[in-house]
Amino acid sequence: MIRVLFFGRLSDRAGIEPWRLPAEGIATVADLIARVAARDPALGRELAAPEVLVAVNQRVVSRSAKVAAGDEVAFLPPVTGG
Amino acid sequence: MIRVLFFGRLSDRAGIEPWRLPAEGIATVADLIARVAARDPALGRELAAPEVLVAVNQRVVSRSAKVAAGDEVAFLPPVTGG
Amino acid sequence: MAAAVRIRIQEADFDLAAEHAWLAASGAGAVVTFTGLVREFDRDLEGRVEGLFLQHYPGMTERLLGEVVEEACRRWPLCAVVVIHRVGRLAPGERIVLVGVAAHHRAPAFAAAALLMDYLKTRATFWKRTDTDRGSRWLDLHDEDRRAAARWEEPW
Amino acid sequence: MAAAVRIRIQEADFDLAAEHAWLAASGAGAVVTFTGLVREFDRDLEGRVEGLFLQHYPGMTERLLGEVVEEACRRWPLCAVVVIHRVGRLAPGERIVLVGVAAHHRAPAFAAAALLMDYLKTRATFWKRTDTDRGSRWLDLHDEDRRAAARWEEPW
Repeated sequence: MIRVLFFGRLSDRAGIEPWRLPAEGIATVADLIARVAARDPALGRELAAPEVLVAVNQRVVSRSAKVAAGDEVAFLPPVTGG
Repeated sequence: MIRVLFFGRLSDRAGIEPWRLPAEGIATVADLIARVAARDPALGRELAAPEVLVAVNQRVVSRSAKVAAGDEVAFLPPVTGG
Repeated sequence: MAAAVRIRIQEADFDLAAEHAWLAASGAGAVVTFTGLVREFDRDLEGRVEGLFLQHYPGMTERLLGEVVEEACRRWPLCAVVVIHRVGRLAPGERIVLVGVAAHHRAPAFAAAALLMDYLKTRATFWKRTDTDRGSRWLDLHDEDRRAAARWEEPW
Repeated sequence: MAAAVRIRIQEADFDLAAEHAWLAASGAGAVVTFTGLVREFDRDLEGRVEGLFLQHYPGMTERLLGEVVEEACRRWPLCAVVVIHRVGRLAPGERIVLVGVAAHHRAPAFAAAALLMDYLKTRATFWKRTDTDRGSRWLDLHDEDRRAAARWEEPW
């Protein structure tokens, strides 16, 4: 399984609980986004926005980065701390 | 009378109590410095140092500034607050 | 000597005097603190703020904060650094964040505190939602914050 | 709206939490404080500091501090400013000075606090004598303090 986290405005749509998605057929972040889009097209469009960063196991990566079972993938809209 | 104040290292020599000098014969700051130098030549030399500022009635002035009876004249070595 | 470092993410408020005493105990000559407060008005929504909701990414946030504090310690000789960032629901006027830096001289203390704040605003994984009497919205990063953070990319 | 201003010269220590609460009560979003402490070592005398003696010019100092706070308020939109400077005899580790600035945003709060400190160091009529185990001396202004103050002369 892949653990998927959504923050900020994305959590309004996806919820604050992590999603657990089967890893079968998912090799990259782009694959994962496609899987999310199949379940929720509007959320998929939000994840495709270039200002949304993606972290795999808490490291920011590109959308072509590899994803495998056991990974934690987080979608990060622009941060606003401080 | 003219009230004369000395601060910082000048107060080590002149004391922390204000001096009270008769105003007769004193028209400018330079005259006042000469009067002080007559009483204490070493202190007079210290007052002549260019880094020592002079304030008349709490406003920084040049050594050619006028001084009259009732004025407060202060000699200010470089400040070190904060 | 390595700086003493204290990084905390918490729902509770913090005790400013206690944090300041800890910073001062490092033997520093200068302590600079920045405190961010929930504003009463939202300049984008133009509504009266009823509350602020702060979310973060546990684990990743702590690591990022550790990295930026390390970066500050590489740039300047610091005695002690504290970063406390609150999460959860906050009311107007409440404190959100404390950044405190102790150093032997004031220039590095000011510079490090400013850098830490700029990075907190633009890099650390926090998200803010403002709830006003005209509705709720997740805040966007302001361009001035992007510019403020970018100045640290230049050689110092 | 004019900033709330509090300027004090006193022998007693100050209550940092109380001053901070006063700054925050101005409705600001950002509070920056600078606190200067008596160092344990004197870098010029190279002796262990037994105490610091602080003298000032009563009347003139208050006026100069008022002028520099006014200058800061002309340059930036500030909500509240506090300047507390202690005089008399202080022990190592004791607090000498507090400068606190509250503003809606952090950039003016940082800038105003830095300006106030630079002016305090170079313009206000305070004199410091360090008493160490190797003797006493009245401190000189450091060149870096002159340079720090000079930067505010440039157009901002």
